[in-house]
Amino acid sequence: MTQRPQQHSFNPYTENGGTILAIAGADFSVIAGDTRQSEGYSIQTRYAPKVFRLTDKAVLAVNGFAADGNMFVKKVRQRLEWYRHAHSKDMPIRAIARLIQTMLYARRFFPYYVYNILGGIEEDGTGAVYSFDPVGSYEREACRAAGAAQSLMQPFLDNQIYFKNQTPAPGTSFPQHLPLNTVLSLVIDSFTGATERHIEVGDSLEMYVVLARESPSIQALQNIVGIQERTSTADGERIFVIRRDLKKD
Amino acid sequence: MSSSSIYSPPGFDFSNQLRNNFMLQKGLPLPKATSTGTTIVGCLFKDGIVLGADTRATEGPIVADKNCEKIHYITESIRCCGAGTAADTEFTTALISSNMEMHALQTGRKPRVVTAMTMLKQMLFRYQGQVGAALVLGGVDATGAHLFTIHPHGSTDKLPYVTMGSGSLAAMAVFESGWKPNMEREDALNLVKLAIAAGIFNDLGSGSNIDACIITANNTEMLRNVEMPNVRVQKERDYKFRRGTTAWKKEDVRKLIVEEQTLLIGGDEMDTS
Amino acid sequence: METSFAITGKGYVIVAADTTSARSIVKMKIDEDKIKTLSPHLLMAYSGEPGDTVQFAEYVERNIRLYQIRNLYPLRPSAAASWIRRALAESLRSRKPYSVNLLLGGYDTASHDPHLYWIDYLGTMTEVPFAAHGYGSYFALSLLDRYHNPEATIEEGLATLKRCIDEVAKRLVVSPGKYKVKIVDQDGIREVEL
Amino acid sequence: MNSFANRFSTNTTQLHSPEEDNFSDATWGSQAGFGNIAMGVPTFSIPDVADPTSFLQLHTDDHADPNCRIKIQHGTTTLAFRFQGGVIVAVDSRATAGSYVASGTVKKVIEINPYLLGTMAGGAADCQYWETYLGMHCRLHELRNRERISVSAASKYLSNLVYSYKGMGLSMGTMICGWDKTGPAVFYVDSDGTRLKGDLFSVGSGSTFAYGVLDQGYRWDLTDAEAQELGRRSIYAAGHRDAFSGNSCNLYHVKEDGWHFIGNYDISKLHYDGPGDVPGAPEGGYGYDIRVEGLSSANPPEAAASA
Amino acid sequence: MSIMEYNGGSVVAMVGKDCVAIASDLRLGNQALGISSNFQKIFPITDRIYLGLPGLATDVTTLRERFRFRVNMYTIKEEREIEPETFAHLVSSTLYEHRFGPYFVEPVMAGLSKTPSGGVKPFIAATDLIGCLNFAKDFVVAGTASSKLYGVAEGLWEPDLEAEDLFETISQTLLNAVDRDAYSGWGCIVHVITKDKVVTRTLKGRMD
Amino acid sequence: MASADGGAYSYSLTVFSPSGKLVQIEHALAAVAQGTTSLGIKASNGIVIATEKKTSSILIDDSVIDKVAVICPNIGIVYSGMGPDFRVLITKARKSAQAYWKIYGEYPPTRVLTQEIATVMQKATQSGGVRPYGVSLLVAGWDSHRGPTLYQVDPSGSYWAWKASAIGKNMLNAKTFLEKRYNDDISLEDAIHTALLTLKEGFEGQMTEKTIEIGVVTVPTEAELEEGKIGGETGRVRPTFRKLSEEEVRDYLAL
Repeated sequence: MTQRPQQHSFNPYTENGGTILAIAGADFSVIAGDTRQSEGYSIQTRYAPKVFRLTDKAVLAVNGFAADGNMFVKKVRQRLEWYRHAHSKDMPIRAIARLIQTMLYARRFFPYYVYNILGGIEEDGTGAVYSFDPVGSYEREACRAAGAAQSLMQPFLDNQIYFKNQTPAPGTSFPQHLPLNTVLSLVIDSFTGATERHIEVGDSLEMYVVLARESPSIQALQNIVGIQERTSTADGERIFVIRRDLKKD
Repeated sequence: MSSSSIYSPPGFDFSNQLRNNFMLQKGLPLPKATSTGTTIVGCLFKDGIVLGADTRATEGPIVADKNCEKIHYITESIRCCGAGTAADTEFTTALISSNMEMHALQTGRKPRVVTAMTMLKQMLFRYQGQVGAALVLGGVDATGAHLFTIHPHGSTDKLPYVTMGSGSLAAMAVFESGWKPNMEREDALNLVKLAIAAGIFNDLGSGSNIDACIITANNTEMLRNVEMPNVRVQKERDYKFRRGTTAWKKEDVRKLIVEEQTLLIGGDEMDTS
Repeated sequence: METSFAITGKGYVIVAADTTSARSIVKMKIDEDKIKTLSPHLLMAYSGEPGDTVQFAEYVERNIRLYQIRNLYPLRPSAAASWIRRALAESLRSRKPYSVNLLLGGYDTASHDPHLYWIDYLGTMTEVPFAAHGYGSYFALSLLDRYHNPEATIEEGLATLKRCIDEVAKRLVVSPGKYKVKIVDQDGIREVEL
Repeated sequence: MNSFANRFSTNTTQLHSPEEDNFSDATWGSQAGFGNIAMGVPTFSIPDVADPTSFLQLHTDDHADPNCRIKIQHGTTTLAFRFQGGVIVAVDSRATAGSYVASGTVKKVIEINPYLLGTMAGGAADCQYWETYLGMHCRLHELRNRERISVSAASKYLSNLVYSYKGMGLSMGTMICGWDKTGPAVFYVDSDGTRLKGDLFSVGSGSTFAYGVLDQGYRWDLTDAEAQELGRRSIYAAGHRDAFSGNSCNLYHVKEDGWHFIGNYDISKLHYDGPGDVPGAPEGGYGYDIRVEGLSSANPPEAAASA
Repeated sequence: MSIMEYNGGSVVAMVGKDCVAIASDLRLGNQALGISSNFQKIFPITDRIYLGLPGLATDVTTLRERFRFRVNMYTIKEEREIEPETFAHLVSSTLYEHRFGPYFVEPVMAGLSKTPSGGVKPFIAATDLIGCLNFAKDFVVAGTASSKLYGVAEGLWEPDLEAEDLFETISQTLLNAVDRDAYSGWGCIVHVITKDKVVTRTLKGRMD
Repeated sequence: MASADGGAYSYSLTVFSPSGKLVQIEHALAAVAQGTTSLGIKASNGIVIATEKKTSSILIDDSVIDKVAVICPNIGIVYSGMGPDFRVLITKARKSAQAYWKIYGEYPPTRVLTQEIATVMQKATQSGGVRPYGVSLLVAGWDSHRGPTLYQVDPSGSYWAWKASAIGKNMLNAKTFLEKRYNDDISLEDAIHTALLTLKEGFEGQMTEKTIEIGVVTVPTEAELEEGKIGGETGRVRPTFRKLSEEEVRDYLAL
């Protein structure tokens, strides 16, 4: 120990801004993130994806320290690859969530400075969102924002997704799940709103949509311009990417 | 009682400082004021000066004001762009503007840019950088067009083209490549717009719109929001709530008298003088 | 660990404060009265920095008295509370601020209702139905949320106070031994034994 | 490969990353997917600095420095008590990071197995991870010994585990609750290594508020309904007064046949309307202002009052 | 733990069609401990101006008294009601006077000003703790929940809302924002100021 | 304090004479009455203040003498009496106006500024070791509250609002003249002419643009008010008071 050179103010962490968001629907889930990567007042790049396709039914969004995030996604993908080789199937999302917990917790004393949100489709065909803290505590939710503008977006989503603090018109009730087109609109409005008020959010928006097998929600995606499909296998869950511009100031 | 005026004596009131130090000792750190990350610029051209500024004011990473005004009025033909602690730039320029107006009234002449510059630097130097104002001062007077930068500690520069604030490097890059002596008015304005745009798009502390101000010997043109490159797109959804959405417990209505009818008895108008 | 409580009830305020004077790890005194009578219908329990407390309490006491002598009538509780708060807030801007927490209980003989003000060393003031200062507040406030009754009789009020004192005795690491309890109502101020 | 790299690295010691070193075998074999849990006591990678603990503190402890980047969620009220009818476990569901309420739906009761519950206070990940890990070992215990592990043994196991990391920055304050041969049992275990057997505990930032209500209403011979009501009422009290507790109350009852989930109650609903139609609950809301609505401390003289 | 979070509290003000609204929570805390659920942070200055003062509670009370004094002096001396714009400057200069020992409040103002043609014009403004004015055309926020309020308001606010719609929008904005803020909440109060009346409503907000 | 012996009340400012007068103030008024005539007329859409600029010698460069002073963009003052006293008061008034601006972001209403000046003048009637100001002032201004208003302030510190008034030499004659000429719907243009005519009564010598000073308050139109400030929110208001240039005065005299 004493032989070791002294290291002063060793700081392997930085904050790269940006925000991620995931919303689960009845049979779909939407995982979105902006693509700005910044440090301090400077933009490092206007296109650094924060949302990554893991399998046909799981998408991982990472936010925080970009280098840690990229490394972490790489490692998760590696583990999923091994799993696929061992079991000739994709790991279910519930299992991926636990895997991510153990991987994060393995670095309890030297944490990955990343906030993860995992979105996708459960084995029972429902949409799922799992959110993680940097050392691996996790929770399944219907809607979660993380990153620089989480405190701007989350209360808005509480209001619009969970209908918090709203009383329904007499004799009616609020829907349990929102349709896909509504969710997509809310995601876009959340990000344009956050872009207005948070300096680290902007440039462009990348939304991944994961649809359950034969989901009727596909209707909502029909007329979206510039939508790309990222599905790798036939007749399973399907993944699409939608991109939108955000303000660049 | 004997004071003729309710205004307090001029200058700062330090009475809270003791208390705040006491609270600091109790382990409560002091909060930060709004600051303007800011890109502000100015350049000379053939007939005068063009000043430019972005319009974003930030509080940490949050945009506090999307369309604030950073080109401050000093006199009719002198204006001053401010970066740094927003309140300091606001009040410093207002103070100097007020002094300049007094000065102009007392001397009966149009005030000079150097006068404003000297007042500003003396004030900032007196406060040893505690008043966090970084300024670009420009104007035209009897001796011609002048452009200064004034740093928070009171040092000044006189240059043909200047930039300040967190976006100053981005803006300076534009000036360094594009500025030429004796430019035409339009070219100068465009260059300033480009410089501010460079700050807006490349510096996170700067954003929103472009303000510019063209000062020539006999005219000053304040171009508020001369470019608005960052208008928010139409929202996807309508967020109007059904009336009755919010549950409330108690209501209290205070009626204000809106129109008072005065009936005039016996005659024409009431004598109000 | 200084602790003080106050609760309002039907036409009265009960104010209780512990009676220990501590210095370092030593109890210097165990029967100190930390509740000042400011006027015939006004009580003030004080705690905080030793020295400051008594100095400030006496300063307040004398001034409230002076007001009464000058004007031939006492300050009403809300006016007294405002004055005391301001005295604290202004002292905070002086070179040596008073570091005193107060509970001010009074009975307004004009409107016939009891008033209780919670005031801290910064000059924060709010009117509340029950209040506590010190670590005891962390145990007592939830308890009072549960058991306090604004229309309780004095006996019921004292029983609720007893609950608070017992709870603090049970849970607080260094809990005060004895309390002084005073009541203000339309008949004035009196001390009671618990 | 690593050793090759190490020959050329100047001052870094070998990183013990379980993911890299130990998985090559595990992931290919039948243990695939279980991660480091299957490897016995897990290993952790440690930053290569002189003092890893202070390093961790520097970057994660949000009390010392509000600007530190990695915010570990804090704030909680949890309680558990033993009574004649078993064990009541009640928790709130709020997680805060600084002043931000990061989540209002946290499950702070960890269902270790059908007979054991653990509560969560302190670092969420620490509790989740180690109590899950504890669950594995309880199952192993059952397989080895053909009988359920006692609450005492389970809590001791957990205590020993976290004690071995003492001083490294783990943060955990948990109550292990269950029913074993000895009847209902509650153990308090924390990351300092404290382990206490007792009848009644409350842990977290709002625990004092919970105690205030709990102590006053607690008796050994409470009925099931009364006990559940007491648990609910105490969590409400803490949720109301403590800024870092709230959102909802999760209530569990451990009986001889294992634990039962009684319900999830919104704290705000408890305040205004009460828990609704459940045994033992009073009419109306728990909230002070709801309870005393219309009552007044004013005491006008008889004549004035009647006038 | 910033000093602004010591007592907690938040205020938001919004512009509607010929009306303005200002709303605050009602919590007074002592750090995490809630002390009072009826601590007013919004004060009427004139019939048509309301001032919200989130921040350190002692300064809230002190400044409230100070502004009341200054506005009363103004009213007496000038024999007229102070206009919102003028009041905003009074607030700003009062705070800047204490530039090097500030009061820890971030005032938010809402009011209706008279136009030269005799109509009313909505006016809102906010300042930071040393008095830098922010005249917004849509909404202003301050307090411990400010970042949350910015987010929700940016999503929910729309131009030209009628008084009743503005009430819903500002209420929903505030309620959802303070629910995500540990130091704000414990009930909310909303004032909607229109030409002929001020409607004040206490909301049924979360109490945790 | 100065000892007040016998009938020497007039030497001590702060002592009343047995008849209840402060004789120094009467003397000050006498000083005012010796000053050149100044007058002000409030018209339906503005105010004019005017004065005679008399120089004792043709050798004096009269271009640097200002008898009509701008206090702030909405208020101007003219005086009769002692020039140096006026100069001091103007400086104080300007400082007061700027202090007001720094607090409220707008210039003081005419009445408030008048009060400030009047307070300064009153103080000089009650303090030891000073003498009263030897001037009467006509303060003309516009503000959003009271519109155009014209005030007169006397050495005693008392002030009144006028529709039209005159001070200085010939003030009685001038006032009588104004009373005859004044009506409530007089326009600013007419008021300026009336002002010139009034001055002409008893004017010694030639009335030229060099010997007359005029200041006018113009009431802004609604559209101008809506337009607000010059140079955005932080800028200054459009002036409503201005002094007429020599050319303008010449044009008026020519008519």
